[in-house]
Amino acid sequence: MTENMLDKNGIARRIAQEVKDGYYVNLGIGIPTLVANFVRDDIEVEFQSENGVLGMGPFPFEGEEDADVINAGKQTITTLPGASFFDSATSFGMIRGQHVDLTILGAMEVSQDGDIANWKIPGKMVKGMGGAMDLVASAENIIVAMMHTNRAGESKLLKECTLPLTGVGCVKKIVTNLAVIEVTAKGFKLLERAPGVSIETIKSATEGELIIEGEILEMNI
Amino acid sequence: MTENMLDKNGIARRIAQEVKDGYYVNLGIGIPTLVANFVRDDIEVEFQSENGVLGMGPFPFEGEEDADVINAGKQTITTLPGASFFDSATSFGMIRGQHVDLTILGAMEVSQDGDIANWKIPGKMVKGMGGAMDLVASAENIIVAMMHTNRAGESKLLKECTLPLTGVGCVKKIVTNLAVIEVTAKGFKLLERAPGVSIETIKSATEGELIIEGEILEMNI
Amino acid sequence: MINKKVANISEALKGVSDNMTFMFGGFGLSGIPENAIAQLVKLNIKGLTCISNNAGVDDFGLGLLLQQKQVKKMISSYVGENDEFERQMLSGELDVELIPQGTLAERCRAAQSGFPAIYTPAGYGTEVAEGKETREFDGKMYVLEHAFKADFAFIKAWKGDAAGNLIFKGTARNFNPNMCGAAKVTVVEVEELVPVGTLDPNQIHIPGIFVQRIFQGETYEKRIEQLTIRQRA
Amino acid sequence: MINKKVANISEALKGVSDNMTFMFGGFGLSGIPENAIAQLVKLNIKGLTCISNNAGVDDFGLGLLLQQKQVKKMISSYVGENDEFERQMLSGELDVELIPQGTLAERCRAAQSGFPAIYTPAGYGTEVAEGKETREFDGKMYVLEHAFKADFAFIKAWKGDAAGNLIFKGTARNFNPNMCGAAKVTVVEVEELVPVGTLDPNQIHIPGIFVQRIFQGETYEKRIEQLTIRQRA
Repeated sequence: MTENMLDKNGIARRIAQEVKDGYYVNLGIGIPTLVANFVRDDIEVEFQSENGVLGMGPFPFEGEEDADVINAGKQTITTLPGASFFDSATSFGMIRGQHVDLTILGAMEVSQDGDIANWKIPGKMVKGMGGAMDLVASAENIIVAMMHTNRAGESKLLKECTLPLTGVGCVKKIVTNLAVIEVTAKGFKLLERAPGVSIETIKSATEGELIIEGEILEMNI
Repeated sequence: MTENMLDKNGIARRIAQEVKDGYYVNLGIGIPTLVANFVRDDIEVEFQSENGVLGMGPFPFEGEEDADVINAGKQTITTLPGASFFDSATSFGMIRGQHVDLTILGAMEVSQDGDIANWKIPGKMVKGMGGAMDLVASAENIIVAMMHTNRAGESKLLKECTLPLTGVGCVKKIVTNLAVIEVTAKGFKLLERAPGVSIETIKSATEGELIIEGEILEMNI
Repeated sequence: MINKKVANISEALKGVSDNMTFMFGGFGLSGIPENAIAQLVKLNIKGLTCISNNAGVDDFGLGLLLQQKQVKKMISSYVGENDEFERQMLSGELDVELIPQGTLAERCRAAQSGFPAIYTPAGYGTEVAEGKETREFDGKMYVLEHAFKADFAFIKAWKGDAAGNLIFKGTARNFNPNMCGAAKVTVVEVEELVPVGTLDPNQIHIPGIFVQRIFQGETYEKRIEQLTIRQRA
Repeated sequence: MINKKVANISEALKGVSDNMTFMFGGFGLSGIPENAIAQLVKLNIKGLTCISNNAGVDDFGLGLLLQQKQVKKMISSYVGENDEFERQMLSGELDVELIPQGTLAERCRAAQSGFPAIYTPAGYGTEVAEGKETREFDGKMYVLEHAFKADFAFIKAWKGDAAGNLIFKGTARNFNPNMCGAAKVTVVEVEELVPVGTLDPNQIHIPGIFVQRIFQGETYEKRIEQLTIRQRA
C-alpha cells in the first residue's frame, strides 16, 4: 500500500481528540486502551474500568504491580489521586445510569444502522461479551475503534452485521485506519480521511452505504 | 380489672422469649423497642434498624449521644462491637432479602387472615408507613406487639381490618396484654393466656374467630 | 481528576427554579443537607416537589420550606413529626404521596443505576399498590415501581474531596448515597472537604462520578430529634 | 455478636454436594476464593453449575474444577483465557450460558436483596434476549432478567471478623460483595481474620448479616493474569 493508513496508535491518537475535558471514559481492550496515552495533558479526564475502578493511572513500574489492582483486560494498573474502587453492581450502575460520558471499544462488524458485533463468531470464537453489551446498550456516546477491513480484506462497515450482535443502533462514530465516520440515519457519513488515504480507497473498503458530502479533509493528527 | 393484664413491659418480656440464638431482629417503635431489654443474656442476637445500622446497643450515657447515630425512632443509640452502618437501599435489601430473621412491630388492627393495619387512620392520623410495608411484605417471621383492645375498648383482633392495610396475610403471631395468639388458616388460635386472665376475657376481647383447643396455659414470664 | 468543587453555596445551587423536583438525603434530621435547605429558603423558590424520607420538624429541616409554602408536593415514607405539614396536608394545600421506605430507597437507586423500574413486594394488597401493575413471581406478589426523575439531589456527606468522592458517618448515611447521581444534578455538602488523595480509594462510599458539585457547609446544627439516654449505674 | 467463624475449611464447605449451583466471586484471577476452590477440587463433587464472571485459566481458578470435569454448566460473561474450557464447550461436554457482565452482577444483587427480577437494557436485540420478555420504558427497550438461585456463594474478602463483616481490597472486590447473601449459604474466606470491634463500622463493605461462614484462608497465590508494567524513565 502506498497510502498512509493509520496503525493502531494512529487510530488511538485520533480518538483521543474526541475525549473532552471533564469526561469519564471507559476504554475497551485493544486499541481503545491505547487512547489513554494520547489524551491532551491540559484536560481532566478519568478512566473507568468495569471491574471496579475509577481514576486509573499508568501501568505500574516493575515490582510495584498488585494482583488486587487490575483493569478489565486483567492487566496490572495503578490509580491516581482521587481514584476509587467499587463492586461490579455499582460499576455497571455507573455505566447503565449514563454517568460514564464516553465508551470506546473495538468491533468485528458495525452496520450502517449503528449495530455492533464484537463478542462471538459462531463455531469459532466464543469468549463472551464481558461488559460490552451493558456498555453499548447504555452509553450515550460510543466510539468504535477498529481496522476498516478484516484480515481477509473484507469490509467491517456493513449494510447489516452478519455476526451475532452485541447491541442495536448504538454506535455513533467509528475511527478506523482509513477514516472517521459518523453513523447517521442515512448510513455511514465520511467525516475525515486518514492522511494520504483517498476517498476511493475508503469507498472500496466500505460495504455499507457511504455518504460523502462536501470536502472531506484529512485527519489532523 | 381484677385480672393481671400485662403492661407494655410484660408484652415485651413475653415476646423476648421468641427471640432465638443467632437471630437478626428488627424492632419497631413502641413496645417492640422494649423487647431488647428482656432478651436472654446467654444468646447472641443482633438488632437491625432500617435507617442503616446493624448491631445496636443500649441508649448512650448523657453527653455521649451522637446526632449521626440514631435508630428508626430517631432516638440516639450506641453500637456494639461488630456493628456496621449502611445506606437505606442496603438496609431494605437485608429486609426484602429475608436476611432479618424476626420482625416485631406494633399494629392498630390485625385480621384473622394475618392482614395488618398500622399506618393510617383516614382523616385523622396520617404519619406514613415508614419501613413497615417493606418489613411485613418481606419478613418470614412477624410478631405483632399490641394491646388486645383500643382505647375505646374495641377489639384489635378482627375478622377483617377496617383501616387501610399495611400488608396482607403476613402476621404469624400476636402477643397482647391478654394472650399469645397464632394466626392460622382457620383463624386466631389461642396459645397462652396472660397470668390470671381468663379465656372468657380473651374471647370477649377478640372480634375475629378465636380457636381454643386443649388446655390453654398461662404465659411463663 | 475532574474538579467538582464550587466556590460557594450560590454556585452550588445554580439553576434551581420554581416547580422543580428535588431529592433530599437524610433520615429524620440526621444527615440532612442543612446548608442547601437554608439556601433554598433564602431563594424562596416555589411549587417544589420534594422526595425525602421525612419532612423535617416545624422549625428545622424541610419544615423550613413548608413554613414558607415552597412545597407543592412531598413524596415521603413518614411525616409524623411536623404539625405544619399535617395542617397543610389536611387542608389540601400540600399534595402528599406516602410510599414505603424501601421503595423510596430503591426508586432512588434505580434512577442512579439506570433501571427504569423495579418489582418490590412492599405495599402489595394495600392502597399503595392501587392503580399500579402487580405481578407474581414464584408464588409471591410484587408491585412495579418506577425510577424517580428529579432535577437536583441535595446530599449531606461527612467528608469529601474535590473529585466528588464521599464518605458518610453513622446512620447519617441513610438515603444520601442512594440519591447521588439519581437526579440530573447532584449537589453535595460536606462537613469537611479534604485534599484529593487523602481518602483511601477502598473506603469511598460514593465515587465522584455520581456527583456534580461539592462544597463544605458553613455550619451544621445537627439537631437531635429524640435525645434518649440511659442513666449511669 | 453472632459468630460466623468456622474451625476449618471442611466445616466451611459442609453441605456441598453434587449437582448444586455455586456462585464464585472474582474477576479474572483477582479476588477469587482460592481456598474454597482447592477444597472443591479435593472433594471432587460433580455436576456443578457455576456462576462466575470468568472461568479461570487452565491450571488455576475455576480451571481446576474444569480439569476434573466437575462442572456441568458455566454461567459467565467472559471465558476467553481457558483452552480446556473451550475444548469442553465445543465438544458439548460443558453447557455454557454467556450473559452480560452487568446483568450477572445485578442478578446476584437481586438475589441478595429480594428482587425477583430486573429490567436491563443490556442484550436487547441480541441472542441474549432470545426467549426473554422485553419491554419498553420511556422509549427504550429492556430485557427482563431473573434473580439467580444458588446453593452456595464462595467469596474472597481482604479482611473480615467473626461477625462476618467484610472489607475488600482494590479491584479484588468486583462481584464478591454482590454475591454475599445471594445464595442459601455464603462462605467467605479472608486473608486476615481480625478481632471483632477492630473494623470501623463506617467502613464495612458487607455487614455480617449477609454471611453464614467465615474463615481465614491458608494460602493465597494471587496469580497475576496479565502482568503489565512500564519502564522507568
